[in-house]
Amino acid sequence: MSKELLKLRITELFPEAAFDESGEWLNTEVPAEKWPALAEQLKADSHLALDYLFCLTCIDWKTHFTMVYHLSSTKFRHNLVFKVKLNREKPEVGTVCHIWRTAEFHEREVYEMFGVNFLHHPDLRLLILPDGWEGKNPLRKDFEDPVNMIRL
Amino acid sequence: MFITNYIKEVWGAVKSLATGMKRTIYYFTHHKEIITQEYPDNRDTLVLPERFKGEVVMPHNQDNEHRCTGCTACELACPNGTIKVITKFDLTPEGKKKKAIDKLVYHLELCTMCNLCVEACPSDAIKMAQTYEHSVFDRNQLTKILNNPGSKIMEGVE
Amino acid sequence: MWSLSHIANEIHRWLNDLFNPTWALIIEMVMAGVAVIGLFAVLGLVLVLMERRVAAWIQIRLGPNRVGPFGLMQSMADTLKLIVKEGLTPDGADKVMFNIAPFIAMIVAMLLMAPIAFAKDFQLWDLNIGVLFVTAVSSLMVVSILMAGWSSNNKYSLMGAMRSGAQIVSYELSAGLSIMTIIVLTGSLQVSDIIHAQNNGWWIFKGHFPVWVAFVIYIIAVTAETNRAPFDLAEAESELTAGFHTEYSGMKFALFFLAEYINVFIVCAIGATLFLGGWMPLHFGTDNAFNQAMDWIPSSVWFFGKTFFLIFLIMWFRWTFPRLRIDQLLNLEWKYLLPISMINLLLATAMAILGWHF
Amino acid sequence: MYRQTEIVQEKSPGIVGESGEFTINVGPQHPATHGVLHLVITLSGETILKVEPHLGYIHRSIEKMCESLTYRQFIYVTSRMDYLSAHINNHACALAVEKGLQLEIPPRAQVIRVLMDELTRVASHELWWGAMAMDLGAFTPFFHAFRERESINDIMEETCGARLTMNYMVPGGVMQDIHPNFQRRVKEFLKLYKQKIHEYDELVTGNIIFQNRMKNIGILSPEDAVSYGCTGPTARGSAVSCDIRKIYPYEIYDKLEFDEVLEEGGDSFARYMVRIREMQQSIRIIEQLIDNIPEGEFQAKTKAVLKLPKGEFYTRVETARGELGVYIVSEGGTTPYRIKFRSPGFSNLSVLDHIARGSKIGDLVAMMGTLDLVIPDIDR
Repeated sequence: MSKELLKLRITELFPEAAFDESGEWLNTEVPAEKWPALAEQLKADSHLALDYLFCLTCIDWKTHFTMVYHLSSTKFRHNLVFKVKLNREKPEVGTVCHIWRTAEFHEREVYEMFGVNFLHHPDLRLLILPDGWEGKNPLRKDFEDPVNMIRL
Repeated sequence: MFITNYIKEVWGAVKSLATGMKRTIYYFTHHKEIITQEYPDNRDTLVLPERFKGEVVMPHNQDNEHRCTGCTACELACPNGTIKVITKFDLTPEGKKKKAIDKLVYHLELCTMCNLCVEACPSDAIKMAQTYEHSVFDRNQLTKILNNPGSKIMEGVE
Repeated sequence: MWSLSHIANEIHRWLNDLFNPTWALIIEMVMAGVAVIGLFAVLGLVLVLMERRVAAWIQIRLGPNRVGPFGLMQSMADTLKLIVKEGLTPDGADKVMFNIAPFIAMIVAMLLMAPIAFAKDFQLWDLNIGVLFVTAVSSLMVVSILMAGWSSNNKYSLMGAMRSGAQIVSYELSAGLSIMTIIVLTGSLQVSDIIHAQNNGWWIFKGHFPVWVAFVIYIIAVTAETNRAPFDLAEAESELTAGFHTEYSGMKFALFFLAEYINVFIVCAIGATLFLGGWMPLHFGTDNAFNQAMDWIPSSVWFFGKTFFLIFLIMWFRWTFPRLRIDQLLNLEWKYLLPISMINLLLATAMAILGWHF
Repeated sequence: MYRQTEIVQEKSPGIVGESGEFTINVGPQHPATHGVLHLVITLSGETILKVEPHLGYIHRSIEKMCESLTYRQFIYVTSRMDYLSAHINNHACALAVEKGLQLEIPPRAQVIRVLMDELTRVASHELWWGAMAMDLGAFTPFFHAFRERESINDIMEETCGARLTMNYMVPGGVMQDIHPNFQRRVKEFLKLYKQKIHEYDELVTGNIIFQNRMKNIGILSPEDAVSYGCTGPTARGSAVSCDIRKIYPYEIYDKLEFDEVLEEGGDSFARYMVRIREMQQSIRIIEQLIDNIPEGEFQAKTKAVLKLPKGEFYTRVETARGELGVYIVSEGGTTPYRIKFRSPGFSNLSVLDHIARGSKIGDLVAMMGTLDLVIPDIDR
């Protein structure tokens, strides 16, 4: 499907979607509270069939966080990017790990690296960082580790 | 038939095991296939390829001259702070001040042999040496000064 | 002719000249004990070196070649290292059992030496139930492994020990049944009788099909019984790190290690005795030139040659095959080896009654 | 500040809990984990009830490090992620930077890159094959695999100057031209490989013990493979077509003749066969290219200081383990604002709990082996 058709389809599912076509793939911005419901539709929709979440990450923009979901369809081979803006003070978004199982690990990684709280996640614990790192989120831009960090 | 299948199964299993054993006995009896290199003994004959990245060195010619202008391109290119260029100002015969290196400090213990400094050098002053036995008992010995004492820049290198 | 039995008889006579018979017997027993311990040490060194060499050559490597000429002193160096190492006992371990277990493994291995005929008329104890004694005592090995596994207070050790228990108990059946084949053909449990019965040809040659099958089953079963790859589930290192001896170190580990090799030697010696005629030279028929030529080779050379051939076979298995899973291991025994060996025993019995063997 | 080892608290002080379940720690130092992977396994007897990975023993926060490195410098770090396919990681990063710069790569550089990628893939699968057999208790194949792998490493050493972490790809092409001996050495390797390939079947693939250990364990359905984000041979063993080289071709892969290897079944043996057959496909690609390296530049002209325009750049390549994604967020400076490496091992590991439940502990090593986990790739 071309970008235009994809756009139309997403607008049908979610009328207030904001698009950004500057990148290689179509970017769609979604409010945080609407995201889990839309995600479910994206996978179930027969025209989109976004069954493969190949990248889930977060970007710290100093003013806010952006969750980035890279989705792909193994049937139609189109790629779509969904972005969810989060409040930096209280980052919270619903989990998608019941839709795409791979999100379970990726969300745990984002949780510890950025401190984003995934609502209804079944097992939101530290995955990579050792115990006692709760609250210190290494990939945030304001994180400073006086011992291990090498500044060039 | 149960019995024929049973016998076939056993026969197939034995055959597959025998194939593997044939292969291993081949290697047991053919010592020419042995690929072990006896490392410390073959040190004299061991030749490393000329591109092998062992450590960064600065070649000097017979007059104790190098090609480094002290431009710090290598220092900037280095991803992990391995190279530190300490510059000084020499007086040229005409009485002008000229930038030159005092010391080119190289931390072998930090180096990842990525070759970026050699690529970045505009005057080919440094290159990768094919040394490989780097272990020492004291970490300080891994901090090296690449330019020889009393060396100066080669004529005509800008 | 110069032989081991000759030396033994000379010593016996000399001791009887010097002391009264009771003292002579006691001294002889002590000497035998010392000889067995010496043999243990030598076998341990030789077998470890042999295993490493076999492994290396199969794996296109050179193997130990630094210590001494051709690396012959390598196992000496290893032993020295193991002796010097600290023998740790874990805090949570059952200390008495933990420390006793390796010695039990050694004692079992020593007991098994008794009925083995190393050369013509050279045997510690030619008891009339020799083969039965071997099968009975070798099953005690599992006790030491279970003790080691339980007392270590380590879950890996315990799992290794439990696996080993299941494995040894089940594989004893088919090992016993394949030994039975030879006993049926010979009609005696005594080791010397079994060897003399092969005076006109080894059982593997004159026993036809049932003995071949029994031989293969015996080799498989004893490989499993001695916990060697591909049946080394008790110490499966990629699953249980080191199985029942995970917590052992230093000399206590070395004793387990040694006991494993001694056990391999013993089961191969029994196998050689039963199927390949023990010290009996290669004979075909009776009283011909070929037999006399073969008799020139000393009987101890025959015995050790056959034993080491079987040991090589077991090492060859180890460095070729992947490991089985625990349920497959038990499947192999109960679904394949046991039925086959039972039918085979029936065949052998029929053959013995009808006199079809040579 | 060094991290302390996590100690898993048991509910009951004894070895076995009240319900007969007990946990064991596999790793961080364990012969089967090939690195510092730590799995907490809940067992009932020999049967696995739950596998819980504890990661991070080799976490270096490469993503954070890259934020302070320039676009030329950050490539070398990625060799340390999946060190077995270091070339392909470097390639992914170089592609991402080139996508941002909109650079045209000379054809010679493209062919060299693909050749190196495929050699790396063969080398990686060789090591996997040896380690896989070793996990299952057969030690000999490990050394036999290393014989072939060494000859690839020698080729790498001659051309790139290093055996494992080459740092050969640079934005715009490759760092140096291929060595004059390169073609001859590769052809020698191909000859050696073809002489020895049948041994793999004799020693391992055809072996009845091996087949029994591998078949019908760790079954992963195609739906689960997609849902868990499995890629590479792990997913292709479940007949999920996911080869990036075929679906979203980069460099010259669209002009090459090779098959995407798919196996039905989804068990460990299918994943094993995918890798074995994939090696042959890589050999096929090398054979097509080795005599057809076009003349020309090996590196495009680039500025000394690279600056990516503001925007987001995502590239996907197929490493030996699956899909590697490099996501660069640029603010227009000389260093990336944020980099995310979507590593294949991370997603492939997450499926372990799902496929391991209910099987024996001996199967766990067989499953971990066929997932082909490289721990630095998971932790990054």
